[in-house]
Amino acid sequence: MSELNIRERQAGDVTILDLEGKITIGEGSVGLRNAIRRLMQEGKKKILLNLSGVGYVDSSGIGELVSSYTTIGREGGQLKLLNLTQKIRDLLTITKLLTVFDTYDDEADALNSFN
Amino acid sequence: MSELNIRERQAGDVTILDLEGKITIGEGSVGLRNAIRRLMQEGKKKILLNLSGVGYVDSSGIGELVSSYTTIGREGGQLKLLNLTQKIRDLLTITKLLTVFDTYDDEADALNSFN
Amino acid sequence: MTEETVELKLPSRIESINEAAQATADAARRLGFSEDALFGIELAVREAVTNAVVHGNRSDESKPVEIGLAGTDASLAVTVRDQGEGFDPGHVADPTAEENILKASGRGILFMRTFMDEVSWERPAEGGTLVRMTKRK
Amino acid sequence: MTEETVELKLPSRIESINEAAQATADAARRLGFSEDALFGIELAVREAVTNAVVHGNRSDESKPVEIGLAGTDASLAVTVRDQGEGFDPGHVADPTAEENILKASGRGILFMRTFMDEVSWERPAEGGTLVRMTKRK
Ligand SMILES: Nc1ncnc2c1ncn2[C@@H]1O[C@H](COP(=O)(O)OP(=O)(O)O)[C@@H](O)[C@H]1O
Ligand SMILES: Nc1ncnc2c1ncn2[C@@H]1O[C@H](COP(=O)(O)OP(=O)(O)O)[C@@H](O)[C@H]1O
Repeated sequence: MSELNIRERQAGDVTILDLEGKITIGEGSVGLRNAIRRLMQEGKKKILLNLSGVGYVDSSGIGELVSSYTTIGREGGQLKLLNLTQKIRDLLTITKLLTVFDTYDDEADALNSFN
Repeated sequence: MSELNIRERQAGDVTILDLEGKITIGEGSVGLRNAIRRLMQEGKKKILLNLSGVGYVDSSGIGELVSSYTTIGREGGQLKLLNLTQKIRDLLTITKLLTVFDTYDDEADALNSFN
Repeated sequence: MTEETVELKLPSRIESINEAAQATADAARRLGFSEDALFGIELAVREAVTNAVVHGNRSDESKPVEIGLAGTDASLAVTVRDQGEGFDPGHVADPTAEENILKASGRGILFMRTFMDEVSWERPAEGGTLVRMTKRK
Repeated sequence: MTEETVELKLPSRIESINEAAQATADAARRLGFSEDALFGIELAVREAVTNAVVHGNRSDESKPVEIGLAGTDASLAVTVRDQGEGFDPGHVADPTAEENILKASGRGILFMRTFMDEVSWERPAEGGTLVRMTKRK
């Protein structure tokens, strides 16, 4: 059982990653980084992270979300967040990142927001 | 939530107590003792203890089973045990009590054994 | 190098037995003991703490029971200390003897010895009883 | 009188962070902290142990990280000790400042300060860094 399980779905040109587990230092953060890197290589630049199944995030995990966001932006893509748990929302608020990310509670709304 | 929940059922002249929880020193052991005492007062002397829901027993709990057995026997009644978990069976084996008690894995068999 | 110690200082009352049992189960689980071994370790600690509360400190809540857990990758060592008058473990009745089999008590030490690899009792200079138990993986 | 202490001595590697986090969550739960408080306490310990492993001991597995938990009915006190060269917590960049907001790191101390009631750093005579954190109920 790995710390972070990642399932990939495609909705038009948007790639949805359903994350389940922990985004913490080590396996969890590295798993997310590798997944994003792979999508970049495949030219998939519109990415929606579904965080509903993420029970735990530490500062390394928050850092990984930020890195993903800046990496994708640099390549002309977009990263958005879906279904923040209350805990993740709290951590993004504390770090003043909540307004940096585009966040959604509804998948259809999130998908429509990509251009 | 109490440590030991006891539900009472009647099958002919046999009273079945479905036990759920722990029979350990304090609440659990005392709960069993009180239930048996009450049945004695009501003249219910054929008692089947269903232990399938008992997750934990300590030496006080084993002692309480023995006390129940001897008290009921002294009053001319019978106490039998139904659905021992593996752990309880182990503890009765270690204490050489397994052959003292009449034990059953089938409720109908157990009920038929009362005379 | 992984080492873990847990020390509890609890009042001599029945609830403390559950607290000690929970801390023990948590520690044994973290150390990677099987669920089967866990059951036995927890039971041995329950019995030792029960004896410390009931026989050692005679349920005098002002007297503490001190529990120590020391875990390594290979074993868990448990100590339970009370402030009672002590006893001679060599002269405890055998609960499996014919004449004792229907007694309501006297099976705690049997369980401690059954489920742990080593069990011993000391009478430390400062008084009371100190039980030491070890379970190897 | 209920007192509980847990001490862990763990090698400086990533897996030790999970071990320390689990021991902390177990202890805080036994002490009766709310699930909400538990999340914050566990996070603060994760961050402190991460720093001890990564910045303090620079992932040299031969150097231990020592974690102490001391719980009472009213509070949990945590210490995390490494053998590193130390740092000046007064001169750590503010991760919420405009110029740092998109950095990949630098948020651990912020989380420790947010979720614990008290956080302080010491440079003990014997070397290394000692972090002390307290959470009251
Ligand atoms: N810590 C202790 N202090 C004093 N006496 C003890 C202690 N532990 C055990 N004993 C004595 O040993 C006896 C047997 O203990 P045990 O096998 O646990 O059964 P039980 O506690 O049911 O009597 C007790 O009845 C008591 O007399
Ligand atoms: N135990 C420690 N030993 C040495 N330096 C430390 C220690 N803890 C923190 N630091 C320093 O403080 C900085 C900020 O730490 P922190 O806020 O946890 O973020 P991060 O660990 O992501 O850099 C670290 O980059 C490091 O330079």
